[in-house]
Amino acid sequence: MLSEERRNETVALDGTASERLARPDIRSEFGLETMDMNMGPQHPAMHGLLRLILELDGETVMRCDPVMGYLHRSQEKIAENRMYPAVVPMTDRLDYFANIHNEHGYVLAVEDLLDAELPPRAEYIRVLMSELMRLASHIPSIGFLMLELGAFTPILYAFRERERIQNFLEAITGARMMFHYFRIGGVKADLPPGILEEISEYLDGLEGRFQTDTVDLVTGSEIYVARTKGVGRMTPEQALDIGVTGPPLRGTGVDFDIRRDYPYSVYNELDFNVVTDDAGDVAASYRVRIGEVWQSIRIIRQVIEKMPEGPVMADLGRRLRPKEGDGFGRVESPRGEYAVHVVSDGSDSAYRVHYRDPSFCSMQLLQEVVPGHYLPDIMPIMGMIDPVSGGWDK
Amino acid sequence: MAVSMPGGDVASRLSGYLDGLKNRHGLEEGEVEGNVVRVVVAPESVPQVLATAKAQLKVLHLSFITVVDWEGSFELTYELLDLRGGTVRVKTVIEGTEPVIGSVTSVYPTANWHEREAYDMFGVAFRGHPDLRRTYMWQDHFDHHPLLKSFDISTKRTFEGLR
Amino acid sequence: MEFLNFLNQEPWRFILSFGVVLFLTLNLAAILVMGERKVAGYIQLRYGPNRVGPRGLLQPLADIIKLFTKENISPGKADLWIFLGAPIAMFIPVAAVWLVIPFAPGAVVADLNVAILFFVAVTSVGALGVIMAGYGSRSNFSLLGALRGAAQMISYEVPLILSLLGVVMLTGSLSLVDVVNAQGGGFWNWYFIVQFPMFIVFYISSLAETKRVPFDLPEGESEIVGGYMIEYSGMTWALIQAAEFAGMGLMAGITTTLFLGGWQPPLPFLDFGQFNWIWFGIKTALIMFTFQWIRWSLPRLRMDQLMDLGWKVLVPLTLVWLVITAGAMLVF
Amino acid sequence: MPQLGQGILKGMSITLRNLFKNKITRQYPEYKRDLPDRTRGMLTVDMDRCIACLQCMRVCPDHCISIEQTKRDADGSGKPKPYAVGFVIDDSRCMYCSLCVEVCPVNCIYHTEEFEAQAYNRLELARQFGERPVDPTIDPRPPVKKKPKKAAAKGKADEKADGDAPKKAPAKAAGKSSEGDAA
Repeated sequence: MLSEERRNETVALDGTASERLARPDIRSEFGLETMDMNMGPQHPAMHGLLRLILELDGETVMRCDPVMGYLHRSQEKIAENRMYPAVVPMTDRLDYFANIHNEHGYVLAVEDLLDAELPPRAEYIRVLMSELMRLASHIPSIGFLMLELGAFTPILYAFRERERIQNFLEAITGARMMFHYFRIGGVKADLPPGILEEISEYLDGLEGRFQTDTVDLVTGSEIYVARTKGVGRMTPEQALDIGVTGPPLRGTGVDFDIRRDYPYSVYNELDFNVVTDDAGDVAASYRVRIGEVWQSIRIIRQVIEKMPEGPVMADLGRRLRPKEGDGFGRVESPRGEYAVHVVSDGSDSAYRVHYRDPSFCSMQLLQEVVPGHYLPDIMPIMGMIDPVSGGWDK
Repeated sequence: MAVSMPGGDVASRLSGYLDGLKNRHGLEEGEVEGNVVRVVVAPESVPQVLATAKAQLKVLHLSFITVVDWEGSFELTYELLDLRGGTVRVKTVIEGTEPVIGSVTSVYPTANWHEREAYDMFGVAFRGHPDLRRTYMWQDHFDHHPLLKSFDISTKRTFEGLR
Repeated sequence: MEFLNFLNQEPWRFILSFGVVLFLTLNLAAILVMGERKVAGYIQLRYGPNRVGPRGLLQPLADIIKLFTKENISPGKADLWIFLGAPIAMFIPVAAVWLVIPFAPGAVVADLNVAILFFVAVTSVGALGVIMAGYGSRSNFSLLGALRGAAQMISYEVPLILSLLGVVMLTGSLSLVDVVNAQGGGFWNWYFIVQFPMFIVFYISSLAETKRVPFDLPEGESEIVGGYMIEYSGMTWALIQAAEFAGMGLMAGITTTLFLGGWQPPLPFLDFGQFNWIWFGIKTALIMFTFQWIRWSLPRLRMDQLMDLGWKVLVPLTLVWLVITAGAMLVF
Repeated sequence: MPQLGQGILKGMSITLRNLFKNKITRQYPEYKRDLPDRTRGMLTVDMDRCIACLQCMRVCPDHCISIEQTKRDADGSGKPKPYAVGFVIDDSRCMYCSLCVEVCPVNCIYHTEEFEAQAYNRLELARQFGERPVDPTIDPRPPVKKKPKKAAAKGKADEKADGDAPKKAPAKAAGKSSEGDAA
């Protein structure tokens, strides 16, 4: 159905966007014009509120210019005006599909300032929560991709899994989405009794359901292959230059995972593989995501096995007044490298908080990679980075 | 894989980075703290230092750029990762209230949006940036830079009129 | 009885039956929307509409009331005549083709001897409606949708017509009544067995003609958000939807008539005489279910892949199979 | 062509199988699932236990709690103690972060399992608990932030130390809110 040569003709691998578009210019010869088109901010496939200014030559995109800020809440300013513990619930609102990772990055940064020593059980609970959250983010992301390719069903199967994971998260934290579970110096409360058995029982069923309802239904389909293979292809150098992290970067073959290379919590005590692929296109990044789902399940099993006993909260005193200086926290969120930089001036609240959100940085690839593709290819390319509006707009 | 990853021991690699930067540029401060090489440089030499880090020392990934408004001066932090446990943190301080610094987009193209964000939020002008527009705020009719300390926020309840 | 005989006279019979067919078509659209939502719900492990009436069966009625009472908004710079004419131009051809389909022995509104030609000619008017809708709306999205729709519908006319020719050659007639009569005597006489590749090609082309997933590029929810019908609302939108769903029913009916024996029962002893329309209904409903099943299982293709499929796979396949059919007819 | 649609047919067989499976939708208003013990629903206050320490009001990031405090000899011990005559929780601002619950020394403010907060008017979402209603439109005085003269150590002027104070006059509801404690 799809000829590989033709894709290669249309989307040359190397060179910048403008070079790729430098083909015999029939437009000026015949006096034809391009069409400007506004996609968004109210658009069903824009992962929230994003506006793309497109220049179209027929169906081919000549220029793509993302305009952000429709969901900007100035979280960094809010964080400057609140005491340290009160910022944690606000970080939940950043990347609202991977809230736990946002909290984790922030509390790591503040604990870096405080030189806090955490009890081991708190660290294991944090890893457990992070990996559950990664499952709850990766599985629907495949559904989102299919939704944008026109198939509505996989996302509902994916959300069935996310709902069940959210039930666990709700039992542990008390909320379904805005968890506010990680605290500076530990976690809010110990795990409820019996939850670990329930999770491991659930994971047994999840493996089978994920294999049939997502992997087989989605990735086996010829139309899925035709729509994703060769689309949004990047070389590793290009991906690093653009600043892409996470599954799209690992999809290009760069073997980089914060969990292994910049270990935080207890990830260096756990055994997992970093999944990579070398095609560098949308299909590759989704192969990486599917691989990471299996790895997350593996990590959760290990965590359940190794879960130590003990307190879940370090005693850091009632009022947090970190020393002056810089604190850094860096975690591997489902979308890539999520980093927090907290500058303290010794008072109750941070002097400056900076969030490095993976959605924001990866979105630069829209400018670089999309030109030269067809209009419908924008959706899988956006699905490749799987951005979240709350993340890129802070 | 076309990108070669740095190998070997983290500690020796980090001291290699520090020596590499020290030999080529005049650093105001430079030390290794844990897994981080922390260097402080003059604002004029930031693009050259980062170019050295990228080209000679193969530190491939620019993580983020933080701007801190110290009311009277601006502190910029460039966080570079070598993807294998090492971090190079380049700090610089720009005196004055209208900061100007050279852009590093030609070295690390990913800095494009980070610098746009810094310009939007702090008014830091990046010399040589290809496309210095605001990222979040309105393009027109908005002359403020909201993360400056001089930009007051109102804690007033917003929907009072609607009640 | 005399009155019935009077109604059976020619102008009255035609007008009456046309009215009935139009009524059925409109109702069919409403019922199909309901069916679509129910199938979607069940495939997606949910219930679908179940609040209005018993098990949600009155949902179409509620939809119609809602659509009638909605305001009909048109864009400020729309070309109003073209904009408002488009839904009609899309609906009338679909309704007209129903006139030539035999529902049961002797139950056909107009037994044209060129019914297949009539079907081909009239359905291609549907593309005009799409272009009118897209052009009249004066919106970038709808223009793109209209261009896609025009390219797709005109391209897929070719394999559609070519795949009909096999049946025409076997029957030796362009009349649908003849086609159905030729398939009598059990399901092994239906044309989908001897013309299986043609059946597949016709099925795929009819999916593309009715703009269903995986060929719903003119609508393209995720990129051009509804395509040519993006600016429509209220009853004009409802009429476009009715045309879409009636077109889907029509294609299912034509597929049934041409390849699945029309009203012919699958086994000879199941012949119900005048009530053979039951068989027609069952087969059409099954085909429509497969349309919906595909709709909720597959993603959509891209424009270049769609054209590749049409021109590089389907058209050569039909041509080859036509030659094979002709050769086989010469031999046997 | 390596495959002739086997993947598509496999996917379609999966959807067909799911067509006949049990549905997983819960019909919400008729069926309500059991919420876990830790559910953070709407807040409620046990006014008998409240000692009007104002800690919840100060810790609340959204300033959704307003307390009107007087001295009253409520337990007949002859010694007037702080007493909350007015206590309002504005659910239109609350984000259910549970910070107030954790800070409360007498556990008098706690989450319920109630989550269906709906009203025709934003004002109706402000729930009054005390014997006297408090005007929820007036902001309780937010914690005043005092920047230590840290900037001076770096040699920079820090004139904005008090500039963060709200421009609005401190609300009478929080008249006793002490700047010293908050900072």
